[in-house]
This record gives sequence, structure tokens and C-alpha cells, in this order.
Amino acid sequence: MILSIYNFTSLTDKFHNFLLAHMSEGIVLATELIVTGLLVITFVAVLAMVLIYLERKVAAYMQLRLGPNRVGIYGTGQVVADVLKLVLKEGITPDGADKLMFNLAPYVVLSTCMMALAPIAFGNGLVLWDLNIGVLYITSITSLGVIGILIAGWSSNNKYSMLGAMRSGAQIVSYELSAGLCIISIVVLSGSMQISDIVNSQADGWWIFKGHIPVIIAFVIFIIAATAELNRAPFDLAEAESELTAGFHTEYSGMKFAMFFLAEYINMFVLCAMAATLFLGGWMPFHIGHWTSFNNVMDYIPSPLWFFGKTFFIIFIIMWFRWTFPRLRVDQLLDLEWKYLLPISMVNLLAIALMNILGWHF
Amino acid sequence: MTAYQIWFYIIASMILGGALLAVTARKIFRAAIALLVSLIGIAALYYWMHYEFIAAVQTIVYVGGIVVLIIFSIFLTHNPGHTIEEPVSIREAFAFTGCFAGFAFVFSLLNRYSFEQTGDALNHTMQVADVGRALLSTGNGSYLLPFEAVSLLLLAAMVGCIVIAIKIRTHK
Amino acid sequence: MIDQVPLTHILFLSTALFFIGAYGFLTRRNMITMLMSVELILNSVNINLVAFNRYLHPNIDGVIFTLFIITIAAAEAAVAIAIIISLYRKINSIDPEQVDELKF
Amino acid sequence: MLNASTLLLIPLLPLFSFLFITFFGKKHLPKASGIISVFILGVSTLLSLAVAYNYFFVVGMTNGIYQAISPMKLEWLRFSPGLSIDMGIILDPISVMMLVVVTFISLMVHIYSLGYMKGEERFAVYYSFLDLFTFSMLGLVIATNLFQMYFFWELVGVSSYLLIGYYFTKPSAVAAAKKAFIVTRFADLGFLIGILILSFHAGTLDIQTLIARLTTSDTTFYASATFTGFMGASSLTWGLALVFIGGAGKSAMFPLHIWLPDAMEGPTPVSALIHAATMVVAGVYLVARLFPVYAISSPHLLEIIGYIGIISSALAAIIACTQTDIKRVLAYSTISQIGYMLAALGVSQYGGLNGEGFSASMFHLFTHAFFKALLFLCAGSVIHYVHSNEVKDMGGLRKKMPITHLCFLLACLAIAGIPPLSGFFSKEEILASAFAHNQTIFYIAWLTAGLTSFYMFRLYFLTFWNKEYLSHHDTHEHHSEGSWNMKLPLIILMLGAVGAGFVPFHQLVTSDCQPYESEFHLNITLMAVGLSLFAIIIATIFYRKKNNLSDKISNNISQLYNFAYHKFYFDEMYQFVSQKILFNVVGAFSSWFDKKIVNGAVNTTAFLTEAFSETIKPVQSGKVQGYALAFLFGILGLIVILFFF
Amino acid sequence: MTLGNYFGNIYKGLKSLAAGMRLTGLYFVRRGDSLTQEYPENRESLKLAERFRGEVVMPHNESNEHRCTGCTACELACPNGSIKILTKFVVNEEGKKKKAIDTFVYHLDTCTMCNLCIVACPTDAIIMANNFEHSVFDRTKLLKVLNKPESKIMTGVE
Repeated sequence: MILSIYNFTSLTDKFHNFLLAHMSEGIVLATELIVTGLLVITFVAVLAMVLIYLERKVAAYMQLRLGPNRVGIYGTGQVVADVLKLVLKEGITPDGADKLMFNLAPYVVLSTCMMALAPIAFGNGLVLWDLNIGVLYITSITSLGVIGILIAGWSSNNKYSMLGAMRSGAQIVSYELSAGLCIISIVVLSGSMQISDIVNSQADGWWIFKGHIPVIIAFVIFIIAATAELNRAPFDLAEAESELTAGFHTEYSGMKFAMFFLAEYINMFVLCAMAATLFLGGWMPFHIGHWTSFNNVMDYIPSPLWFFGKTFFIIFIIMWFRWTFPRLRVDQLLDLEWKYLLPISMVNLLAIALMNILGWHF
Repeated sequence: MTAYQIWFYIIASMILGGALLAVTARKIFRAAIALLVSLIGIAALYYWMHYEFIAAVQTIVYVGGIVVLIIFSIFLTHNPGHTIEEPVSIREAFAFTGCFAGFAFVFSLLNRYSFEQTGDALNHTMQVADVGRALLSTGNGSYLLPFEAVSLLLLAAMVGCIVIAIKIRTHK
Repeated sequence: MIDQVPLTHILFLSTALFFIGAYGFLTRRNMITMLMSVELILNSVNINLVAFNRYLHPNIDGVIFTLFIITIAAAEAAVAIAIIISLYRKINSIDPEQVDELKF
Repeated sequence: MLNASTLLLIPLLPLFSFLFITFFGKKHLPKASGIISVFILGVSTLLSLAVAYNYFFVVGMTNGIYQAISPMKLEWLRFSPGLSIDMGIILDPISVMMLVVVTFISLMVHIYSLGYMKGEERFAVYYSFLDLFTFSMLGLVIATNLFQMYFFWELVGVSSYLLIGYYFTKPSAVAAAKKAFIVTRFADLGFLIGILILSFHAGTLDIQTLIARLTTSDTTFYASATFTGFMGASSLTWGLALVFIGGAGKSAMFPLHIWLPDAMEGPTPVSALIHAATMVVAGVYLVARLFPVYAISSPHLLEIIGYIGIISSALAAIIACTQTDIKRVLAYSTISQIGYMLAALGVSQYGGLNGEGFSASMFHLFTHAFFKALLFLCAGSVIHYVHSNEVKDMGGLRKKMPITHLCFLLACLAIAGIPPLSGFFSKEEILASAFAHNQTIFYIAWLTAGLTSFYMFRLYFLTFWNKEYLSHHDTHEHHSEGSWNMKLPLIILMLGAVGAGFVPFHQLVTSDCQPYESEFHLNITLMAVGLSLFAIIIATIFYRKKNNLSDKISNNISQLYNFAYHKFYFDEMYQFVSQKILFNVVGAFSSWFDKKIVNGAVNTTAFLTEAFSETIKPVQSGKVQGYALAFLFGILGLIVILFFF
Repeated sequence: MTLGNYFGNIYKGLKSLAAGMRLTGLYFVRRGDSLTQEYPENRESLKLAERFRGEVVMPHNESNEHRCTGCTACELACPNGSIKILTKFVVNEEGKKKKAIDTFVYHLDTCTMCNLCIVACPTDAIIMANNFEHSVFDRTKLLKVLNKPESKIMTGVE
């Protein structure tokens, strides 16, 4: 397999062996944890800045505007300025709030979404923790994030916050179902929940091409459900400005608000990376069946490039959504999930299982 | 003390500390969050025992499901700042005595009994596919009937919840 | 490896959790916290099952029982909360001391 | 043709129609359900006619005997190896004959009701009830098993209850329905006990086996049945008598006849179907079904049945002469004719020419179905026309309703036994058989035949001649006599009433299922026809023109007239017995006993229990945590006991 | 809800999804017609719309004449009291004493550009200019006198 030319396993192994040569095992583990933690935090910070910039640019372009264009080249410095502003701002805790919970909430939200990054394969061999239930782990960690939002809503001692938190919680819990069913449909096809297995099962073509219409349906449903889980427009009822000022983070300011903001974007990245991994093959280059030469050519493009390319493509789709559609009403939101997405994804899952049993996919 | 032991005692203190807070905290929302900590600790314990699947299920169902449900019900029945009433003191005393006696009894029992560990079991890794196969097959060591029974139970519970909690609109 | 921690320690943990849960169930003056205590009790049982499975039996029976318990706990919590909510609508309180309709 | 699937269709089609209308038609096809059920019943009728043809002329006869065919027997409830309740079909001459009668008359009534009941609010419900009734009657007719028979017997009772009470907004209809139900139910109790006695002794509920076991005198069953006795009669006789009580209740025999006249509160087609042609002959059918047992094992009982029949017949005929309600006259006439049939059974013996009475009875049942249904339907037409049941509101209708008039006249001639109409043949046979076996019955029957002619023609003249009919809506002329669907059944039934007598019954339906040669008794014929003609002439004199001859006569014998007019005070007697004796004496005592002794004992127990529970109830604090605590300590206590003792 | 309805709804939803995304996608790709003005750079070439309301001005002709008669209709019409007219009496050619404006005071800081004064003016003496660069460092600079010094009312305007 020519794939190995960009395999990062050798790199990480080298690092690990280098550490082992100098320290005891426990210290190595601790060191590696610290290193990866720092890497993740850096990555997250950079990623969030990139995404914020991207969002503003995409929004501007779709609305026939220019977007940030003054600070730095093409306005790239704008994001840095924004971050600096947020960091330097005073964080205010309301009087009637439950102080402990109020201060805890952003950390819960941020740390859960950072934990969800662990099993994602950024490239060939570039993965923090390739555990055998990767996608299930991500689902479970994502569901933890709700708690942070609920804590924030409750402890703010503010009716808008609480209503926003409840809406957000209900929305995330209900859309998790159809998103989970779509994930399961790929698990059915690839026969494993491990991310590396799922990616490897797409070596001869991505599932969205191999899996015919049912996988495309699953992909569309997953994208919609992911958008809803992220509380992004058009599903942003939880922070509907016109009704709830800003939802659960109404009372937050400064760095704590920045953490919610950050978490939102990282969640978006995580879900889009999931979509890219499940449906578009993760870091797997574009391969067509047994066209070996074509596949080899494709392999020359580094795998992280493929991964980030796909992920950012899906992120772009989600942003595209956001700037296209108006906000739904609560009843429309619940109708969409319980009357349409859930039944369709259930039937679709059955169809995919049937397809898998009969071997109809490529 | 190895890393494994350290992890275990950290997790154990997390579980017990969370549980104690959950049953003693006067603020109900804090109690719920303490419960959450305890449950996450239990999930961590499963990870520690290399049962990732059951740990993930624990997280999804307990944290993503039950704790969210409990928090929602707290939202619906309490206002922030509300504290729970003091327990009935006589009953508290009795309960403490009873629980302590029970714990002491089981503790002494466990101390006296020695479990025979098999090296085989410790190296055994569980595949998720095995769980699936066991749940959906018949024969020895398989659980199709309980699986179906539990799915029926879930359906019944769902219907029951709706029926209990539904607001009946009365037309005048 | 895992055998650095003896099985009895895990069992102590689950026992303690059980009786903490029982204590909570007996003393809390709030139905939701009582429900939470019940969850603790159920989890202590789960810990036992998983631990026995890990230490003593190289198969997956314990795990499957745990799965069933988790499922049933979910159903139980849902029903319990439905009952609590409808009770709250009715008597505007979820203090178990005030719910004594079945007295005498 | 005689396979189970075809035969099952005959009763199941009406059942299907009933279910269809009840669950679907009532809501969605309220108008069309009548047509639908007519169509379905038409199929059923054609099937039963085909079955009758096949049975009587193609396959039924083997070795000169009409065999009883049982193409289906489904074991339903098994009590012991011998005793089980079956559901089945039996085909023998009488059941096949009844199949034809029931489906045919029911079809006629269905068609007739299309016109008669048009515009009723509960039109579909009416048809569903009719179909339910038809189904139960067919089930009764083809029953192989006494218990199946009882089952359908009760079903017939229910559906007739529903039909009598069809106009449930009328208090009188409700009362009549209740009366019919209670009286027949009371009689059915006898039937049930009779069934139990017979099945106890015969060890079976299957009719054919039962007949075989109880008629052959060398079986143990027969011995046990005749051995034990009560009040001088064997238990077999008692069982048969109790069964007959059931039959008498349904057939409105003296003294259980009181419900039938009141049951005329139902719609007139219903009266034609239930109270003239089908249900009321169920008693006769029951006796005929068990006829070998009656005739061979208990001939004295049969004689008593004969007397009961003829007394009912005579009493009903006398009462009929005085009634003024057209339907009541017909109802009493029905009682009278059924009494005739029973009397014929009573004078019959088993086998050959001696069994002529049986054959005659069935023959009369057959012909009576036609002319009595015709009479009722004609009466229905008349009532439909004048909107009244009372004959004083009628008169001179012959020009306004020519077809009805002709039909009614022919039916009257038939019932009066004027040759060559159907009634003549059957009556002649009955009289001949009575003359041969029991002279007393013969003379009463002969006189009753005269009375029959008299009251029928009294009715006929009062309705169609006498005074000129004046509409009580004087202002406008009346509608025509009825639509085609009311006239068509009349004409068909008229043809039946005229021609049914030519069916050679002594060859088809006989007591031992073997054809015999009947004899023609000229003297009896002359006597009967002569008396009938005489009665008709008297009736003509009295009632053809409006005059006061009848009043004079009735004034002269006012005692008797009043007595008969008040139906011999039967209702009042029942009222007296139930109200004064049962309620006040027996009822008062048992009420006291129930209140003081039974209830007192219960109350005392309850009081003591309550007092005891008062002392221990604080344990039930209603506080769930208290219970849980107790539970915990209980478990701890158990552990302590288990480990330390 | 019938089954046909159900699938019809799905179809409609997907169709509107595609239609909406097509529109925004086209906008995204079509870079040329961006509406954003890069303002300070294009100050020279900046063109404002005809009806843009920047401030109230009083046009004068070359002989320093305006059309204001001092009728105070604009002052009455102004909802914010941004206009204050001080009048004087002047003697015209015929020797008659006639009312004329002394100073037309205009508070730009309280003006909401509602255009009511322009509508109210019977002689079209004031109009809205589309000048929008009003930034000043001192608030007093926003108090403007609209009539130029020594200006007179235009002849023929009553």
C-alpha cells in the first residue's frame, strides 16, 4: 500500500520510543497526556479562530458583502482582535446566580467537546485514542455537552437562560436520535465502531458513493440533525435573539462567554469531522474501486489534507445552511424530528441493513 | 502505587464523593450534578476495566438520558435557590443506623471471603459484536427473549409515561 | 494491569455506593432526589456485575445483564418522572411526606 | 349440494349480513342495508330450496327411509367422554322443511319490510335484527345437539326481544318485549332443566343418539331413565315434560300464551315472521324433533300435550271471536293453530299410518306458515293504509286495496279449510288422525275449526266490507295500497297459501321417515267443510253489512262475551299470583330474611373487622420512606437470623 | 395526514432546501456585485442615492437669496423642535415693513431626518442634502444657521 508514505504512526512511535528511553512508563504516559492536551488546546484555539473567520466570510459573501477586510490581510487579524477583546473583558457573575455552577458550566461544555476530539483520525496514524467504540464514544461525549448547557441555563437565575437551556436540551436530545441512527447505518455497513476500521473500510470508495441512495439519505439526515444538535440556524431556537436574548449564555461575558463560543465551534468541527469520517472516508483519499494507478496518484495528496478538506467542505455546507434559511418554530422543529427525520432514518437504517446483508453495495 | 491503582482510587473517590453529595446536598440542582459526577465516575470505572462499550452506554443512557431527564424535571418542579427540606430527624437516625449496619455487615462478609481470580478473565477482551450476537441469538448463553422482553418493557414504559404525564384538556 | 487492584476493593466501592443510595432513598424529602438515590443503588449493582465479569468469568453475561439493568433503569426513570410531574401538577409538591393518600 | 360448506352458508349469510350492517352498514349505508340484506337472504333462500330439492328428491332417500344426514359436527365443549356440546348441522325431513319455511318467510318479510319500514329512523338496525333472528332460527332448526338448540333458542329469544321492542320509545312496546322475554325465559328454565335431566340419563346431548338411547327399551340408559321416578312419573317423563314446557313457552301454549298477543307491539312484518311463521312453531318443532322419545317412551305425556294443545286452541279461538284489534285476532288465531299442531302431535303415534298426526302437524305447520304470514302481511298493509290496528277504523277497504283484499280472502279461506286451499288438506289430516285416535280431541278440534272460520271471516268482513272506510285525514284521498315491494310478497305468499296443500307431506315428512299411504275420510271432510261453511255464512250475516246482530248476540251472552273479551282474565290472574302472592308473601319473607339474617351476619363481620383494623391502621402511614425503612430493617433482621442463629 | 401528504411534504421540503441553497450558493460564487462600499478609500467616487437624507439645508442662489418667508411652518411641523426661526421686520422697496427671517436655527444633533419640515414648507425654501459626514469634535458645531449672512428673500416669493 502506498498509503504508508504519509503514515504518521512512525512519527508518533518515534516520539514514544524517545520518551521511553529517557523516563519511566508512568512519566511517559503523563508527559504524553500533557503534550497531547497542549496540542489539543492549541489546535482548538486555532481551529476556532479559523472557523470564526470562515463563518464571517461565508456569511458576508452569501449576503453580497465583503466581511472583515481591514485588520490584517483580508481581515484575518480581525479574529485575533476579537479574541483579545474577549479575553480582556471582565467576566461578570450575576448576583442571584449559583456561583459554583455558573462558573463550572463553561468548563463542562468546553472540556466535553474537547474530549470528543480524542478518537477522530486527523490523518493516517494521526489519532489520539483509537478506541474500539470510537463513534459511540463521540456520541456519548456529545450528549454530555447538554449537561453543561443545562447547568448554565439553571445557574444564571434568569428565565431567558433557563428557557434557552431547556429548548437547547430538548433539541439536542431529540436530534441525537436520528443522528445516532445515521451513525449506526454506517456502523452496519463497515461492521465496526472503531474510527480506523470505518476509514479503512472506505479504501475502495467512500460510503456515500458505495452505499447508493440510502447512504445519501443518511448523510443528508445526519447533516440536518448535526445542524440541529449544534443549535445553529435554522435550528437556533435556543438562542433566538428575538425571543430569548441569547439563550443559555445570556448572562455570560468575557472569557466564559468565549468558552461557550469556542465550544460551539469545536462541536461543529467534531460533528463535521464525524460526517466526513463516516460518509466521505475521513483521511482516506479519493479512491475508485480497483483503478490502482488513479488511486496511487490520489495517495500522493497527504491524508490530513484530505481530512481537513472534507471536514471544511461539510462545515461550509452547514454554514451555507445557516445563511440560507430562516429560523424554525418550536413545533416545526419537533415535527421535523419526530415526524420526518426519525421515521425516515429508521426505515433507512432497515434499508441499509438489508443492503448490507444482500451485499448490494459496491 | 501504580498508575492503575492511582486511577482506580481517583475514580472511586469521584464515585463516592459524588454519591455522598448527591444524597446530602440541600440544593437539588447541585445534587443532580453530584449524581452526574458519580455516574461519570462509574463510566470511568468501566473504561478502567476496559469495558469501553458498557462505559459508553452508561454515559449515553445515564448522562445523556436519565440525568437530563432529572434536570428537566427539576426545571419543571423547582425554582432556582430552592432548598430541600431537612429530613425527618428520627427517620434519618434510623436510616443511618440501618445503612451503616448493612454496610458493616457486607464489609465483614467481603473481608472474610476470598474470590478466586482467573488470569484468563483478566485478559479477556470484549468485542461489541459479541454483545450483539448474544443479544440476538437463541441457545445457551444468548439473550434473545430478555432482549425482546426489555424492548416491550420500554414500549410499555413509553406509553405509560405519556399517559401519566399527558394533560387532559377538558372542554367546557 | 488491572489485577493490581483486588476485586474486593471494587466490591467495597459498590457496597458503599449501595448503602449511600439506600440512605438517600430513606432520608431525602424530595422525590427527584429519591429517584436519584435509586439510580445510585442500580449503579452499584451494575458495578458488581461488571467487576465479577472482569475478574471471575471470561464471558459477557455480566455485561449483558448490566445492559438490561441500564435499559430498565432508563424506563423506570422515565415512568418515575412522569409520575412525579403529574403529582406535582396535582398537589404542587413533590415532598414524599405530603403524598400520603394511601394512608390507612 | 349437501356438503357442510354449502349448508353452513345458509345460516351464516344472515349472520354475515347482521354483522355487516351492525358494524358497517348502520353508519355508511343506512338506506341500502335493506336491499343488501334482501339480496343476501335471497341467496340463502335459494340455497335452502336447492338443499330441500336435493334432500327430498335426489339423495335423501335410502332404503325407503329418509336418512338423517349430519354433514358437519364440530365438538365444542367436552365434559366427559360421552357428553359434549357440539355445533353441527342435521338434515332430516323436518329440519329441511323448516329451513325452507324459515328462509322463505324471512325473505318475504325482508322484501315486504322494504316498503313497510321505509323512512324509519333505525331502518338498518331493523334489518340487522331481522338477520340476527333469521340466523338464530336457522341455527335452531339445524341443531344436532340439544344444547346447541338451547343456545339458538335463547338467541331467538333475544332477537325477538329486540324486534318486539323495536319501537322502544313506546312504553307499551317495551313492556311487551319484557313480558315476552320473561315469560319465555321462565319456560326456557324448564327446557334447560329438561335438557339436563335427559342428558343425565342418556349420557349425551346429541339428539339422534339421545333418541336412539331413550327409545330402545333394552339399554341401560332407558332403564335408568324410567327407573327413578317422582310423583308417580318416571324421570324421563319429567324431563320430557320440562322440555315441553320450554316449547310451550315459545309456542305460546296455555297457560304461557299471555305474551304473544302483547308481542304484537312490534312492527307487523316482525309479527308475521316471528309470531306467525317461525319462532312460535319452535315449540312444535321441538316436540317433533324429540317425537320418537315422546311417542315411544312416554305416550301419556304426549296425550297430555295433545290436550294442552287443543285447549289452547279452543280458548284462543273463543277469545279471537271477541277481539277488535286486527293483529290481536291474528295472534290468537296463531295460538289456536299452533294448538292444533300440538294436538295433532298429541294424537299421533310412532310409525306408519298411526303417525299420521305427526305428518299432519308438520303439514299444518308448513301451510300455516304461508297463510298466517300472508294474513299478517295483509294486516300490515291494511294498518299501513289506515294507520290503526282497530277494526272499527277499517271497513270497506276491498275497493281501495284490491290485491290485499284478494290475498286476505284467500288466506281466510285457507285457514278456514275450504278446499282446495292449503289449510283444507292439513286440517283434514289433523282431524282424521284425531278421529282415529282420540275422539274428545277430535270434537273439540272440529268445533274449533268452525270457530276459526267464524272469527277469520268476521275479521275479513269487518276489514274489507261492512261500513264504508273513511279516512281520518278526511281532507285528502289516501295513497295507494302499497309499493311493489309490499305487494310482491303478498302475491307470492298467496300462491303458497293456495298451493302448499298439494305438497305430498305423507310421503316426505313422517314420524318414522318412511312414506305411507294416507286415506281420505269423506265423512270427516264433509263434517269439517260443512261446519266451516256454516260459520262463514253466520259471519257473513253478522258482519257483511253494518248491523247490530252481533251486538244482540253478545248482549245475550254478555257474561261469556266479557269473559272472552278480557281474554279469560289470564293476565289478571298472573298479576294476582305474582303481585299478591309471590311479592307480598314469599317476597316479604325472603326480604326480611335477607335483610336481617344474611345481611346482618355480613354486617357484623364487617363491623368486627373494621373495629380491629382501626387499632392497627396507623401502621399504614402512607409515607413510602417509612415503609422502605421497615423493609430495610426487616432484611437486616432476616440476615441476623440467618447468620447468627 | 395522508401518506401522499407526508411524502409531498418531504418533497416540498427538499425542493425548497435546494432552491434556497442554490440562491445563496450563486450569491456566494458571484463575487462581482458585492454591495459593500470600502468607504474611506472611495470617498471621491462615492455616490449616494438621490433620496438619501443627510441634513437640512437652505439653498441660496448666486445673488445670495433664499426662498424662506419665515412663516415658521417648518418649525411647527418639526417633531423634535430642531428648527427655530427668529424673525425681524425689514422695509422693502415699497417702504412697507415686512416680516423676514433673521436667523434660521437648525439643530442637527436632534434632527431625525424625518423630512416633515421639507414637506411643510410652502415655498420650498429648505431641502434635504445627502451629505452624511457630520462628525465633529464639539457638539456646538452641530447647531447650524441655515441662512447665509446678509441673505435676502428671493423676489417674487410670498
